[in-house]
Amino acid sequence: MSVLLILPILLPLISASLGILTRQHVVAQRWVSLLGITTYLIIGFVLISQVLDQGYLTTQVGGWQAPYGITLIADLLAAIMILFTGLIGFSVLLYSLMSSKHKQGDFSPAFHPLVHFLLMGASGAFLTGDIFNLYVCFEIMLMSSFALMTLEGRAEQTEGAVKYVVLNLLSSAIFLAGLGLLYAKAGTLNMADISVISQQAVADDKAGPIRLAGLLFLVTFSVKAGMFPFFFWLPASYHTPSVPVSALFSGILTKVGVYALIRLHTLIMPGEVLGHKLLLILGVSTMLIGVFGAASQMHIRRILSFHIISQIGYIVVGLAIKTPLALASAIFFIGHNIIAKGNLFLVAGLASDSVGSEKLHKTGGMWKAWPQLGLIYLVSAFSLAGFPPLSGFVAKFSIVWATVESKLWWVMAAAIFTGLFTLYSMIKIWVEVFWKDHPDPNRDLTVGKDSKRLVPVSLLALITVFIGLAGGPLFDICLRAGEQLVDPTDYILAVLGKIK
Amino acid sequence: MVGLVISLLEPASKGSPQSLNFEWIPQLGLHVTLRADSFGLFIALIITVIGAGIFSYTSEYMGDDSGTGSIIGWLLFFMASMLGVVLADNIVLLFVSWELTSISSYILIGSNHRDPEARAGAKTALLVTAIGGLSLLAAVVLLGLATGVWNLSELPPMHDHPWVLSIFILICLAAFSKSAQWPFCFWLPGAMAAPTPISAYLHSATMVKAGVILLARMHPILSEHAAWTPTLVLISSASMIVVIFAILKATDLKALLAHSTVGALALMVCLIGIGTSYALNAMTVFLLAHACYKAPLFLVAGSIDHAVHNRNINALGGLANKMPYTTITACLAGISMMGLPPMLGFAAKEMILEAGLSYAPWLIALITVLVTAFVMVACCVVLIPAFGKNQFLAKKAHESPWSMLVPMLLISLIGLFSGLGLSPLERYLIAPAVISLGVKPTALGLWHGFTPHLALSALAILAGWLAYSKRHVLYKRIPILPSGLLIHDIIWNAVLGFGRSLTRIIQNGSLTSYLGTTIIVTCALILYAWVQVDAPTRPSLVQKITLAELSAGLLIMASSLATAFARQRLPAIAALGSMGMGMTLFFIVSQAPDLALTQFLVEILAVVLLVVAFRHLPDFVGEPIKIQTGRLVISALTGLTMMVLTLVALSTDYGQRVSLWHGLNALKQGHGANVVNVILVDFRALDTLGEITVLSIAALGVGVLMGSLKQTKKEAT
Amino acid sequence: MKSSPILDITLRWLVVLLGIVSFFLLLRGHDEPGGGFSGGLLAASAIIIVTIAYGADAGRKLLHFQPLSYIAVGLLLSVLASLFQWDTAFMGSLWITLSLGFTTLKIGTPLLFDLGVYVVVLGVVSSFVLEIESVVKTKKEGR
Amino acid sequence: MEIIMSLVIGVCYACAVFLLLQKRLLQIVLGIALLGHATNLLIFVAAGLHGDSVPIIPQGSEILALTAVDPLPQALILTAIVIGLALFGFSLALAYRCVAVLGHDDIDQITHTDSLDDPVSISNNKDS
Repeated sequence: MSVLLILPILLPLISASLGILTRQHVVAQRWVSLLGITTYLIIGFVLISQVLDQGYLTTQVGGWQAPYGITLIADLLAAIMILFTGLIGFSVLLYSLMSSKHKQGDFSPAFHPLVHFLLMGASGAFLTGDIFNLYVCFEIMLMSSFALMTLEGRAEQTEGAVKYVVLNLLSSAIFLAGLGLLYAKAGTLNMADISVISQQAVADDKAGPIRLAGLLFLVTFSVKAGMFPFFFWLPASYHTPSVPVSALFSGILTKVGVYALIRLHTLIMPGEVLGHKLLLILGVSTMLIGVFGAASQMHIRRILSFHIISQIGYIVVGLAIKTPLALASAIFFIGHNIIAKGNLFLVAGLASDSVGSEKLHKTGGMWKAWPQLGLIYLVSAFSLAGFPPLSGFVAKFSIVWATVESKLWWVMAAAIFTGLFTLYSMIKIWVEVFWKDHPDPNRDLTVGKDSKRLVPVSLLALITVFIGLAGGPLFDICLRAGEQLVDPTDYILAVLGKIK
Repeated sequence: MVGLVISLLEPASKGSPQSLNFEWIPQLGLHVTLRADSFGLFIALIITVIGAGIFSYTSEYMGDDSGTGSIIGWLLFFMASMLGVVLADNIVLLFVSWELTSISSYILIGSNHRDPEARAGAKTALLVTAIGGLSLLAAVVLLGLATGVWNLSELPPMHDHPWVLSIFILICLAAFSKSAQWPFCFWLPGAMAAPTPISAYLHSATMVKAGVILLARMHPILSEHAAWTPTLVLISSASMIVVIFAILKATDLKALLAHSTVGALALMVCLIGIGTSYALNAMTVFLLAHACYKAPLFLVAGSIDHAVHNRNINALGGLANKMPYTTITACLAGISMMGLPPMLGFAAKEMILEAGLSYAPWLIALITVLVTAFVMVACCVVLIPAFGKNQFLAKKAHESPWSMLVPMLLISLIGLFSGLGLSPLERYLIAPAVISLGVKPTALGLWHGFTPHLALSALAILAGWLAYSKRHVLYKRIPILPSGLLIHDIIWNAVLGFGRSLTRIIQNGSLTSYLGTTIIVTCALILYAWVQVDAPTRPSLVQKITLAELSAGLLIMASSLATAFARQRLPAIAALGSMGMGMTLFFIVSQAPDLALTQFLVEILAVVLLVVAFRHLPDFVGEPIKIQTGRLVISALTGLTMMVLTLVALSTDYGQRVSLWHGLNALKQGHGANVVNVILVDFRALDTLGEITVLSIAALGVGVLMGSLKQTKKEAT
Repeated sequence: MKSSPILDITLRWLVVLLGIVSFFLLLRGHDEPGGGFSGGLLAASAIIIVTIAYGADAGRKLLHFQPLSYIAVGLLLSVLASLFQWDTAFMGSLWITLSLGFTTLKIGTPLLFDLGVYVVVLGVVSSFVLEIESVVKTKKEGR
Repeated sequence: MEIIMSLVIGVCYACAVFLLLQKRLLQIVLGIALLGHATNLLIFVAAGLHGDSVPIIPQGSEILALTAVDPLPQALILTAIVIGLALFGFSLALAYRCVAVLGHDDIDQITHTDSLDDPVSISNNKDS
């Protein structure tokens, strides 16, 4: 089984290295990239089927027994994350390969290697069972996202990147400080091992230092996830890179942060080590402030960026409630969000290519010019707003369910309020970009039409519909993942082979 | 479709409704459960029959516009979701269909999307119904979790559950917003920007009735709660009052009809609120009657609009000759609306008056006035365009084609025939439908003898006629009420404005403030937690201090201060370099040769890079320290926090170190004596692989930033 | 910069010396302080010195291949080193002891891995310096 | 020793944060470098300064002496130093790029991407 766990990390690394080697041969590089991502996606499917079969897959890197070496472990959550990462990565690469810009060599030769490095970092973060390795994977991801963000070197990208880089480096430093504290106290880096120790510490009433370390991690992961009050870097930068990069970021980066939060809250610091009230309050404020921000913007990708924040809030609320059902809904939400939000970014890119701007007062007329795109936008947007029968409905519905089950009325009210405003900004984009006439009546909107690029976009839209329609079995998987998370005993057993 | 519905009627009326069931998301109570009970089928029949007429009308009305196909598609989509609303047994499925009607109606209202008014109307309609939809979502979850039952047909009556009031309020919000009741009644006139046949279908015959249907469905479950009757009756009365004023003010044919629709819906809500079996009977009959007269009237308005491109009642007139069949339709439907025999509308009106009479006298007065208003509306629609004095528009007029006329005529004839043939109607449709709502059916009849309510209705008709003839006088006298739309806009704008200012404060563009916030919050969290939890520090720990260690520490401290307060770049870089040397020294004295070596080499490289690059960075003159109080405070706070953390880390640990194992096995299994290196390349080689990956990416990134990895179309100039 | 013969000769020897020492650091790293990273840094400092003395082109010439190629090859080397024990454990190590008569030499996959690290570090650091230096140069010429 | 070192760490962090909050990008880059040093120091000190020999197994011995310094934090810090170098190199390049494209490195003027009311388009300025 070791192969299956290592491949999602190794394969992108190899693709990226080959991509660097072939940087002067555009065609070769593109084939390497496509082949790499396709294989990655296939591995994602195999991985999840195996995990569904066996519950946990583990491998000790180098054959060194846990907790002395580094453990790779895939539970259902990790497998789901890998699969969705593969899906969005595949679509994004397809999108950029099919863009006509690409043919003109407008893309940097570093694009494909960097995307694969990003995938490598993300997969590493999902699969690793070691907290220092998690840090390293974060850095891989961060570094490649830095480079991707500034790929075109435009002024606004540089401005955005400055904020993005500095704030994320600060969070990395906080992470490292937490690691130092944790290792000093617990003497181990293996997350399962830490879980055992911190449970023991809670039982002995000596958990104070671990709580502090946990808080440092909480801050770090909240920065990465884009949570209030640490999200500043996200709206400042996410709309600046090229469209595929934005889509990739929205799909992967913040989700890795959320993933780490889930691990922190369920595994590393289980029980009430971190006050769940704190997380709940942060989640709700994130939700509301994000959606307010989105409602205030008049620029397609800025609106979408703020929505990322607000939806992170939903996920965090699910995590804070921490019943199997709530966790399942959080996981479902992550999956749904990766697909729907990524697709919206891509659609926004196609639309703005045609209308020539992303500022809402300079757009219009797309519904007439390109109805297929409009339909795809509608599917993704209504999915994001949580309308049935699309994926977002299941996600929102289950979150509301979880809040009702735990009798958290104010959270439910906030979730519903957020839903309303999400809808508001989705139809704002719809009205301004698709329905209203283009402010310049002479502009030929069919110029930017590039039917080939509809392929990845429709693929993602179909997935959104599919996730909604096949919600039953998929939610079942998420529920199982949630149950795995609520009780980490089996996870610890799978890593350590025993319970100390 | 119609045939299918009719075929389902038979078993339903015998009390064994057909149902269909398969799982969707069983974990969340969501099964696709359709149950064709008689009430559902009764509405489904209305939906499909009128729908068929509308489809035929629409395809002609829209002409060869390229959008016609997609509009028919959306109409079909809408019809399907509406059928879902009425036939769903599973409450989650009910919600799903409910939301689907919102989406499809949004697109349909906005069909003329190049018109800003249509866009605004569609937006308002969607947002208001979305409030209802979200309330329904909450209500459904509450209902399901409270009872554990997800099927309407199995839900027990609730009156003592603690959640029942919240459920009731949420259901009311949903129903009132969908059915355009006060205070949500403002969206319906705005939605009239839709093409007329769509208005006819959505906003008179079907979608707006969804709220009424929901209330009717909830009647057996919630009506025993004390708030049921007063709430519904009061809200519907408020809606009626608003409607009466609005009708007197309106001049647009469609707006008139829209307002009267709100009134009709208010009547239905009121009847459900009264909740006696007689009232529910009346509601059912009225629902049918309303569908049969309001849809044709809308279509008539559409035909007139189609013919003369004007809908203002003050500009129309004399169309009776040019458009005879349209006039006939208008008369048939108008008579039904006025509640004159022998139309179905008459029977319905009589029943309503009787039901109202049994409840409260003030209510009956209100209803009478409302009926008066209906009469007036009907007169306006029927008489003015047909026989009015303003005839100059009529010259261009032409009769609508048959494909538009036939559906109009047929639907209005249904009103006539069902008025004449009440008993088969009762036997096959009304009675079973009423029974499936859980109440006893009442015998229907056109003629009940000379009763008080007959007198009332005569009075109402007279008053209506009077009001119609004096409408110009009334028009001037009526005060303008604050429009709900205005209030809606004010609230939205206030919330959005709040959001904007909040965003402006939080996302203010200043990196310094972002960093400051992040740091302050982190420190505050840590310090708070430190005070709260039991995190021992061990300040008394003593080890001997060698001079070398001390000087390394002091060097680090001094150079970091020097870096921070250097006012020019060159000293700052030099200070940073000396900081690195201090670190190296510290590592040497602390028995970490590998670290010392690496730190030393890295430091040299860093300084070289800085020196090479700094020629390009503008020099800076640091700001005077005096004005930096805020920054100093934040820095001091951070320093304090990190000191505390270090001291916490130094307190007793949990007595385990995995590195012991590393020390034991480095040589035996790792074949190396330098334990640090063995950890790096063997025990934790994956970290190192990651680390060199980060380095490689950084090289790529620097290449990108420096421009060597950019292939722009033109060579960089 | 004007080249002087003394500088030329000194630098040439320095570069050779740095190369040898860096390789030595790499090899002994497993038992004593050193290793791929410090080795690579030291090797790169040779490139740095040449670059500063004679400009980016000389540095490039000394490297012979482009820095990015070094990086890719180094990464692939490390990956390769980690695949020797593919069937049992990823990154499992494999050691062979060669007897050379006068001494025994331990060769293992971790050493290969460290070599990969060395090559990557060399490539990255040279790339940093070369990139910055060449930009500086074009700027100067542009003025 | 520990107390002195914790003081040193505190001062380092304070200086780093002070630099981060300054106006010039170069100062911020220096702050990042300082932050890295401070964090490495924290890890090292937190893991304990008790140990009186280097973490290298002496010739002839099979195992590391129990009194040796903990090797694992050193390995972690080594990794952190390297990653820090990568980040430092990148931020330096970013600072350079910023000056090249925007013509200044004043943090207070870098507000175009996220201020709400900024209609001034800087997106037309495609490249330097």
